[in-house]
Amino acid sequence: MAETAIMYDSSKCTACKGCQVACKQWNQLPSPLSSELFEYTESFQSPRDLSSNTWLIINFSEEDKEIGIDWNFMRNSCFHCTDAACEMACPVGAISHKDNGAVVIDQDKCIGCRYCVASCPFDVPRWDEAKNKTFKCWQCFDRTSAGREPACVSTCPTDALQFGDRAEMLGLARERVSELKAAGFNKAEIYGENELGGLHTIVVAHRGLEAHGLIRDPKIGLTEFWQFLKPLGAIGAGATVLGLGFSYFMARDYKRGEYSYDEATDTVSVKEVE
Amino acid sequence: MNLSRRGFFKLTGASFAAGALAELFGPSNAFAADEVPEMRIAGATESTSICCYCGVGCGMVLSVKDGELINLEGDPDHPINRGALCSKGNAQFNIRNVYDPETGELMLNPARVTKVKYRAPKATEWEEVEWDWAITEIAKRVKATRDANYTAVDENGVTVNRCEAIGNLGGAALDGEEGYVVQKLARALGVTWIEHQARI
Amino acid sequence: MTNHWVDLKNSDVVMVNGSNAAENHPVSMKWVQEAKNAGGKLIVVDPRFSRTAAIADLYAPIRTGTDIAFYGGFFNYIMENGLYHEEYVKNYTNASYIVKDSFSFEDGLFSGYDDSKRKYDATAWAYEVDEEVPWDTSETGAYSWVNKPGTPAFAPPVYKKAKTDPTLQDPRCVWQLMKKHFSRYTPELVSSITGMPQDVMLQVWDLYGSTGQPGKAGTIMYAMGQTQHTYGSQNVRSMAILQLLLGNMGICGGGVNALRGESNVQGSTDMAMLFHIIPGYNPTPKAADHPTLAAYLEKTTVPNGYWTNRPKFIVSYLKEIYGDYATLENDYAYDMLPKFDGTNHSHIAMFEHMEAGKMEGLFLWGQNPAVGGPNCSQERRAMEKLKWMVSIDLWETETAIFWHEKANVDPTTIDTEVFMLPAACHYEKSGEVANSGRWIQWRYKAVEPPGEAKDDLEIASEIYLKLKELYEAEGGANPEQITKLNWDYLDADGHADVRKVARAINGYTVADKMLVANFTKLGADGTTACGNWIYSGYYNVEDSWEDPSTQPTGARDNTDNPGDGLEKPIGSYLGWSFAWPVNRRIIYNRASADPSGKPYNEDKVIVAWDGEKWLRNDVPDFGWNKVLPDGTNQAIPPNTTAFMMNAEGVSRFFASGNADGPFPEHYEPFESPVENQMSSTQFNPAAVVVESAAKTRGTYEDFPIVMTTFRLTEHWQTGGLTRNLPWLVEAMPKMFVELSKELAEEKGIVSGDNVVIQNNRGAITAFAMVTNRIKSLDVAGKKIHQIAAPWHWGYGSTCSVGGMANDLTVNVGDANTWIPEYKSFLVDIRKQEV
Amino acid sequence: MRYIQRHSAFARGLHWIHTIACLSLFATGLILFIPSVAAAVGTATVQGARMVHRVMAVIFIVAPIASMIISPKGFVHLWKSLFFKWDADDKEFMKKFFPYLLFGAKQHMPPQKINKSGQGAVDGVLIFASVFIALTGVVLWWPEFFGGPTSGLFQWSLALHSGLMILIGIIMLAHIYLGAGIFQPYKGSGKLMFGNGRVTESDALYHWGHWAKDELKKGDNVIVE
Repeated sequence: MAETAIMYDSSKCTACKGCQVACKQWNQLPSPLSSELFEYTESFQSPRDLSSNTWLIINFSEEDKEIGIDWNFMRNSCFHCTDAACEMACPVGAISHKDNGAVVIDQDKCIGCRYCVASCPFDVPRWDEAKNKTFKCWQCFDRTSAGREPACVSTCPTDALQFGDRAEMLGLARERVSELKAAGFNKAEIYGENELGGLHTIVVAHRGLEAHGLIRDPKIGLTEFWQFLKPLGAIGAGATVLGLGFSYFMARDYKRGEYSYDEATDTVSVKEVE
Repeated sequence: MNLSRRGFFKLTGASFAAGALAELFGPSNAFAADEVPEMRIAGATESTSICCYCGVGCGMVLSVKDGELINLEGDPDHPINRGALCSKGNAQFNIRNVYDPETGELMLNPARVTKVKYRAPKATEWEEVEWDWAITEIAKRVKATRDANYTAVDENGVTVNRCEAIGNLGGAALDGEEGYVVQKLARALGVTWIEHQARI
Repeated sequence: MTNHWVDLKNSDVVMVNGSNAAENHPVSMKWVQEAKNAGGKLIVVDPRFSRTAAIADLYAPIRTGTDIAFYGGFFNYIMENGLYHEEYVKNYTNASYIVKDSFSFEDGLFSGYDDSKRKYDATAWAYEVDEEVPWDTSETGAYSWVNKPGTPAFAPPVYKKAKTDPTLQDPRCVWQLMKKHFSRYTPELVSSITGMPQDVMLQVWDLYGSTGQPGKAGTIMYAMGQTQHTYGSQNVRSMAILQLLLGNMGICGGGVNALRGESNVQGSTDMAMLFHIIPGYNPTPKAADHPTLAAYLEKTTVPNGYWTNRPKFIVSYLKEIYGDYATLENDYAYDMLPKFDGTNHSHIAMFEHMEAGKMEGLFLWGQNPAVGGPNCSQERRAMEKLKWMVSIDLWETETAIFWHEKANVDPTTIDTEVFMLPAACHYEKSGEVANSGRWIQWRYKAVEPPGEAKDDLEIASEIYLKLKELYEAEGGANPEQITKLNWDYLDADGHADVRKVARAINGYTVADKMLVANFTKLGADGTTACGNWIYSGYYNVEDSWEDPSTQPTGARDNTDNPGDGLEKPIGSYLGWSFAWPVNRRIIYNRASADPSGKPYNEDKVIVAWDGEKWLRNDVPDFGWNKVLPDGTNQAIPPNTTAFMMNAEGVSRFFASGNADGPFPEHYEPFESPVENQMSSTQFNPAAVVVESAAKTRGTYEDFPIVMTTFRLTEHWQTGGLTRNLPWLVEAMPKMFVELSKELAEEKGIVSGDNVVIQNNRGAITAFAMVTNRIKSLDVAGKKIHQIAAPWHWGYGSTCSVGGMANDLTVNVGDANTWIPEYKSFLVDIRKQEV
Repeated sequence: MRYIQRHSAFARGLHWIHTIACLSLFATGLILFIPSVAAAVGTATVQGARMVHRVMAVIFIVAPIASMIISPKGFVHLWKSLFFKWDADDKEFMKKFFPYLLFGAKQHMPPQKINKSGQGAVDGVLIFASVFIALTGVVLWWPEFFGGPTSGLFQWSLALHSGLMILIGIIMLAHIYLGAGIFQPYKGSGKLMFGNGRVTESDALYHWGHWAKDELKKGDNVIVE
């Protein structure tokens, strides 16, 4: 299977949240049933953040202008990194890359350790305390395997979300960025082409990465460091075992003499053993 | 050679004999086979409908298994929405079913009214009643009101055949045929106070 | 919509004014985006910066309720700068018509005004008559059907043809009158009224004005931001005038497009669930004007144009509702139709009537006035006067529980009996809905209703059958009105069958009960029955009548093919469902081509005359084909009758049918922060103010903040269908009010505070959302603050409850439609004391 | 035969407990450290292992703290024994230790005090590592009290916990090799902690020459059988 990607074009997004709800619909994710469990977020962004039952939200941010504002939207969900920190961090192999680039948590294997939660530079995976499992977008791997678009993409009214061959999506994104620049959006740029080995969610950020809340040059950071300990540990342990084995081999026939002490003379005598 | 780090890990991993040690050098791809999950709507009965919210008239496809709605999404063949739906459109599923936040199980939206209810004068709560009783009682009330407040001929001698004491509100959420029948029924009662959402 | 959703893609400039398409009609943006992809521009004019504005090329803030000033200035700008489409204006509008000199205008008032009645006498606004043309009812005449046996007797109307001056120079011609009227709307004055910065305003006018070039298309997407004013109809008139000036009506990517807010509000209007019309946009009989069928036909039949056929539609309608009981002898049971007294029976008036204790019972078919009505706390109080109420709904709406302590009332003081009947939702039943583009689409039942719920059709039928039984057994007031009603809708088990209703609406021949092809087959002689002529043709395949998917309404051919002889399709999708009338997608489409039939835009052809015949990408909306007595077709060569629903055959800049004047004129809202700068007539002189509204009118001194209401993508109307859905509540959980940073600072409010918004009608609380999406404007030298809140919240949900914005809105209506002025009123706001 | 009582029953018990805790912590930790092991044993076992890891972690932390409380004298004794000034013998010992270990113990080793010169250093490292592995473990167990799993503290803890595991694991390997007497010159050492806690005169003199002499002279802990 060729590598595929979702492309999000912020300049076409109307923040209707169709994707946000379609994600819940398809993935059968509940929302609370009682008013006390909802909070006022002081923004159109609601819920405030991703959760184990919300794998995609639209982020809203505002910048004041003389007439109107710049209202910047961003699709907040998993980027499906090529160098996926979560996958590296997962101690039980529950997170895997699919051939098309989707990064998927196998819920049967997940043990809820939250190492992926800790490692993700985008703060995407979310742990559910009751289930003791971690959840995130899986790019609707069931749908894409059957030749369909992810639920968020197929429901997008304005084609702000598209899905297809990753190279093709990058091509569209490049084309769109030059269109936007020509139309006066000087800060328009692509996100996801090379970040973390290449993301499988490509973003056209028409007002620039910062305006849309994207992390410029994201790093895996510590995850990589402590992943590095694994081979180090293996080498260290291997070297120790080898060294001790050598020591054992060399001293295998060693016979120690019988020591005794005479307090009176304060002398230690050794009787060799045959 | 353009190897991503992931590819690199794979290669170095593969160069070791299979076994736990290899795992220390990379993520666990070797143990996560690309199993293709079956779509949960496989084998469901599908039918089409039109969204109940705004006037765009988006098409949608509903999937039903064992007599219960299990999925609702935009109709990809529909020339207006081509598979798209907004947040409300997608949430139409919730009009009937929700997922229990505790168990994740599919269940009927607890806010749906599924029983006939009656509120007596001065009562503080509803009581549940039978359909037949309610229809009969409603018809009796309509008849009493109509018979007591009927104008057959107005002050100018014009036959007007109207009853000004009954109002009929609503209809924008009904199907066209229902709307036709509801206003037909109202007019046959002599009702002149017929209004719906288009006015407001 | 004169056009339809897909057609938005054909626009060069889309102006969203008084709507918020991205939030309230999100999928419409698919087609706006298509237009943008092709180089089109999007303009948003709105008091608040919406999600539509977020992707607009140009955003222009405006003070709520000042659209006519904006349009008036725009007309002036167009006429002064020659931006109009001259050929179009001359041929397809009444610009050249001469108006009688009894018409005049002075200081905000048109001639013919009666102050005591707050009413105009529109006869002062008539055209000069050139010639009187009677109907030709001879055997070979166009109106020979009048003499067919079975046709009720009536005196055919006489068409008074107007004088014209094709040079547009006569000072009494519409064009000159219009120029004079709108010359008063200078950019400076308009900016001072609307608060729209002049440079932004001129950018909008230049950009949208560019569509006046032949071949260019501009479309207007509007909704309640235009209609919910005391001059809402004149706002709509203004948009029509604008589109006619620029030649944007009847073309691809043009039109005046009302974005309907409910899935079937178009359909329920078509079905006349309103006091003033009966199905098919025919007027409701009035006692004084229409005592007999003859009087009705004489008064309502338009003397020229397509509405000359009205008698055919009326007789067929009567034959449907009273079936065999309707005969020529009893005037086709005309008397069984209730005649109202001609007074305002609209929503506002209904609740005044209720408040006065004159209404005993109320049926609610999925409507929730306790939240949705203007000044809705008054409406809730009025409900307490009812003896009984029947609420047919999916949810316990605020209206259904208006007596409950949740509504903050004492139930033990309320005597109203309430019946709550559980209804099926839209996918738990079958039937048709008409979208905003008039596409009549079939919905199929997917699942059985839950519990004891039933569909509304069955509920209505059960109530009818029980009433019929009671009246047959006991008699009562005029029992025949009920017992003789044609109720031929039942299946073998006695349940209502929606397909049988569809047959009745489509129409059929009385003798052999065969579905008619469309309304051209209807007669005034009692041989046909048809519930709603404009729908005729949507369900017309007799052989497979039991299968809706084989009917035009169920058609699912989604290919976009060009018509015979044409190269490019235009997105008509004629094979998908059925659009009324006769599957026409863009109405007035004759105007897309010049008088000789040559399309203004060769790339987007709707109709084109090739010298012998009309090439068609849509169903033509004009006389294009004649069926000869021998059954063959004969093409009708081009003429300039582009608007056949008007007696003139052309469109109207000057329209005498409005209660509040033939030209739009700016008046201030009922509650306004400023004096009218256009004239000393502050408020629409023809708008009727009911007593309860007059009592609660607020002043700028007491309530210095202008408030408007809006809707959200995540919620819908009064919230029954959204505040009970957890996914949507999560996406927008709480009631809030938007206020600017400047105002928030003045009032010491920060986002997240609970605030109280108050006026003489009520006080509500909401969370503060401090944002510069809404800002103060400079109006008449004053700084005017505006705030805005959604009106989706109420007290009747377990998931989300909140303050009702309509507790604050005014119950004053438009002079023509009585639509309440929800969109502009005065309030004050303060932080809630803890 | 003369024996010296080197470890009390209490110390031996504590060692037993810690042995079990350490080994199970290591084994269960390894399951999480090597994904394929987790995959091989299955999710249920992994979750079981995590539970065991936590129970053992509690024992691992509580046991030494409890012993401090129960036997403060022993603790002080132990603590003091870690700190002593290196004399010439100690320096020589450390110089000769690795050649001794690797080349068949052919070196003559200078006599030692109660703790061998390297032991203090290793024990110091071990105590330090243990304290930190325990602290980071607490962070990993209850991240919500420390800013959640996305906090830097959690990530550092994860890294440290893993690194310390490797360190402690290597020390543990060496300790088992020597302590259990797999290394032939150390034969019989196992009995010290897992037997009756006595060391023969000969072994004592071999390992801890100065200490053995002192003890034999004092005679308090000398048992003659």
